[in-house]
Amino acid sequence: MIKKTVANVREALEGVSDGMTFMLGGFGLCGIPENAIAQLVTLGIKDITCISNNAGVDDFGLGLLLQEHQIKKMISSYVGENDEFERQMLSGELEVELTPQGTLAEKCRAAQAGFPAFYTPAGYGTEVAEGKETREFDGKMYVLEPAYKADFSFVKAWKGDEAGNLIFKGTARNFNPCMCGAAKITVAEVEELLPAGSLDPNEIHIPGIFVQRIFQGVEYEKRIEQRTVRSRN
Amino acid sequence: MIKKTVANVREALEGVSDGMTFMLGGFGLCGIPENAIAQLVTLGIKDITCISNNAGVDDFGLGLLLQEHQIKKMISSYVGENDEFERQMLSGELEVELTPQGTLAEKCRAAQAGFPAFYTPAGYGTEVAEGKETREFDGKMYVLEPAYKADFSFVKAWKGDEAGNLIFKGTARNFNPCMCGAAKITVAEVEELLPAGSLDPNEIHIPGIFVQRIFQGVEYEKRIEQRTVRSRN
Amino acid sequence: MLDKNGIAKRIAREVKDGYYVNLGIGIPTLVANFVRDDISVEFQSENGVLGMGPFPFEGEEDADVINAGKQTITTLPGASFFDSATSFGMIRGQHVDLTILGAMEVAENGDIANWKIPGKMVKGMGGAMDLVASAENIIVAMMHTNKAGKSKLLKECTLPLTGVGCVKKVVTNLAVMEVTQDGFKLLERAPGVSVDEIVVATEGKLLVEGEIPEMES
Amino acid sequence: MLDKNGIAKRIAREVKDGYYVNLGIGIPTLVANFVRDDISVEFQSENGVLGMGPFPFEGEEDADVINAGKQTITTLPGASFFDSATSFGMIRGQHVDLTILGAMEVAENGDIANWKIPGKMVKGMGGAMDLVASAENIIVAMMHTNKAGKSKLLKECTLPLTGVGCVKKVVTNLAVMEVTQDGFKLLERAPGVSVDEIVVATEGKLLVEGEIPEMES
Repeated sequence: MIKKTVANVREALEGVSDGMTFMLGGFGLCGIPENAIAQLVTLGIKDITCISNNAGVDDFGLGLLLQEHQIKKMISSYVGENDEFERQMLSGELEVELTPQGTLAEKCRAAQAGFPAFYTPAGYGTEVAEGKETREFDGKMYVLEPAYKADFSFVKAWKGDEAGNLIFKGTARNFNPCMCGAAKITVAEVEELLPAGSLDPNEIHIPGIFVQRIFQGVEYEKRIEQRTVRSRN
Repeated sequence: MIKKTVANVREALEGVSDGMTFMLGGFGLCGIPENAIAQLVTLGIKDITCISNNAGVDDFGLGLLLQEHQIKKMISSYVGENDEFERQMLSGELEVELTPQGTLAEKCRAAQAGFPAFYTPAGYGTEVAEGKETREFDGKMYVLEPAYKADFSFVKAWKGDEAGNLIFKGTARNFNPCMCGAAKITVAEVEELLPAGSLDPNEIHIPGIFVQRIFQGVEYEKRIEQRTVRSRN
Repeated sequence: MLDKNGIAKRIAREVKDGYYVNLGIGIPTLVANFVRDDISVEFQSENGVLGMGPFPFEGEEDADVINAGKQTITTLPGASFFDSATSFGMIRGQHVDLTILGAMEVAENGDIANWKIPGKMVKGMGGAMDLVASAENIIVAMMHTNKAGKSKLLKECTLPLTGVGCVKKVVTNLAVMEVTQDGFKLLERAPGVSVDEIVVATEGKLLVEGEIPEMES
Repeated sequence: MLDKNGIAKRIAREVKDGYYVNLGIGIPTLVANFVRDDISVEFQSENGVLGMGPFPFEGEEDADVINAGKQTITTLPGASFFDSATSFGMIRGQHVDLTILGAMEVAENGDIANWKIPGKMVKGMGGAMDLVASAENIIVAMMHTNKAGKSKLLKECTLPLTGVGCVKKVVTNLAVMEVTQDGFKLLERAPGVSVDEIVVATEGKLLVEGEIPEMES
């Protein structure tokens, strides 16, 4: 068994530096790598490019990095819910590349699985396809989209083991599995870190080969963006 | 919940006919859809094209269909271990298309996920790439491979529920998940068919949306091709 | 004239037994409340869940179980969770039978614009471009005219497109229309709405053939 | 001169701490028996398992747990199972550090042929084409000459290729060679084998620079 455990978030993020490109898992605030984001704020590195489906809210998630003006460019499918984001984008401080959500997921998976590019119908005939190669297959039009290239992937899982194997919970899975192994170094933070052999090999969502470093995360807030409930009557 | 259960293998295979293309899961004899294969023999349909990583052995798996001369064409990555196969191939009765194993898996996954084709480095510079489009990305050469088109997928899972959700066991998983939803109709046979709600939504390998029919399989032989053991001393 | 719930209720009648359905944010979300309970339908949310149920009871919210609108949800028996690549595999691979979403504009050829207004803050297309590029059956739920009273059913979209030639049906506060090769074909009038009112409110080509029935309520 | 186990033993020394390794059928499979036990290595089998262990004890064979050679196996703590698309994602995405496989021919430019002999029954390439097209580090384990005594290390392969310019190292019964831009660079002699014997047995360009050490045993 190849051991991937590191002591803490500080060790886990060794090697990050200004100007790098990061992938960050999560959908809204669900399943985001809270510890890694906090550490990026602490380290104060600048000019980051973030590949992340969303951009957090003003005071949480990637919003924390936006507050400190650490992000140079966001690559996302949806960036609402964030006033500071809007201010920086409209003022030209922040570069934004909007990508269809399924294309974003597959550009990560392509990087993970060694595909240089892929054809998707999403965005054909729209400004997303401008300047990109398009092509017809079986009478339908597709856009060629290249795989992402990133320096680090930061993902959050529910359970993990020393070998780097990961299991996600509910819809906190989202982009996290697609980003594992999609960057040069994948850092996984987990709610529960277990000895190798604790997880059923049949139930693992992401094999440890896709993860370089894993650590026990701390103090998860797991904020809810839209608390919707029904009455019990 | 959309119910996918059918009473038995007979109902499950309704609509199969001469000349169709089938995907069949399994690696060697591990994880093959034993019940579906037996029913195809019973039905006696002819001129089948089979997409399957292997071709079974003389007296089991797809070998049973070969014995009855039901297969017109095999699309596989490896077809050893089968004398009747060899005889039919050398005599020209059987058409064989050999495809690299990873390409085979991805051609199924592409069909499942709506990708018309993909670029893979496998087979570049070999006869597998002859007549196919090749292309350079980042200094490396790739071959364009189209998604498969098939009429039925026959897969075998360990546990399944009424909603068509599937969980596979060990290396009997192999090509089975990639073939789900990759044909017009996917038929899953399972060792254990359970009511909806019995499986943890977090542990499902293949969501029921990729499966049209599911049934309780019977009398699994689960033959071992190479029984290798070590002594207990 | 229909209100938002009325539009949702009418669209719910388009949901057939055995359908997997993806509901967009806004009016489409309301559709789930009106689907007949004698048919089997499963709702997919593109953030990675199939078999969504109602909102949780108070105190039972789980931060790890949300829909694409980031709302806390529950799951029903037979549900499953999966990653985003698999989720869009379901959508791109046309395993989802029906997509219902809102729009700012729909053109008579089925083009749709619903993600960007030049000069305003652009929040992004989310999964909309994937959904409209892939779904075989797309129904748009929207008001017939915008706040300025201008038609949202146009000859050509004026806003940046989300997808081309993809919308199959439009249900508005005034009417139900099918998108055909020849333009918007009027199928039903909303209660109390005349054909003339619909004609006036529709900028794109509207085909009115024979008697147009009033929507069943 | 090395026997098959000797070749496997020598190749085992190329396996470094932290490596994920894919072993082909034949001599490569034997490599697992000789890897130092003070380093951490995981074996991947392309049919869908990572963290393979030894064969099971008699009576504990599980038909659902096999390797790519269809042999019954066990798994070690930290193991995982996955589908074939994911498995080749590991391979194509270069997450597997080292691939060891057999060959019929290797050319001085790193081309490899190991799947087809024209006129004979062709069993197929299995996963070999994916492995050689993707792996960053490929070591070939084979006899230096074929049964007819002809060199298997050639200027150009005569058999249909499995992959082009991909082999990094070759370990045979006679020698260890690195594939360089200029040809096969002789690194080590097998015990009791002279440089001349290797030169004679090698048809492709062999670079002999300085003193060639005998392999450590």
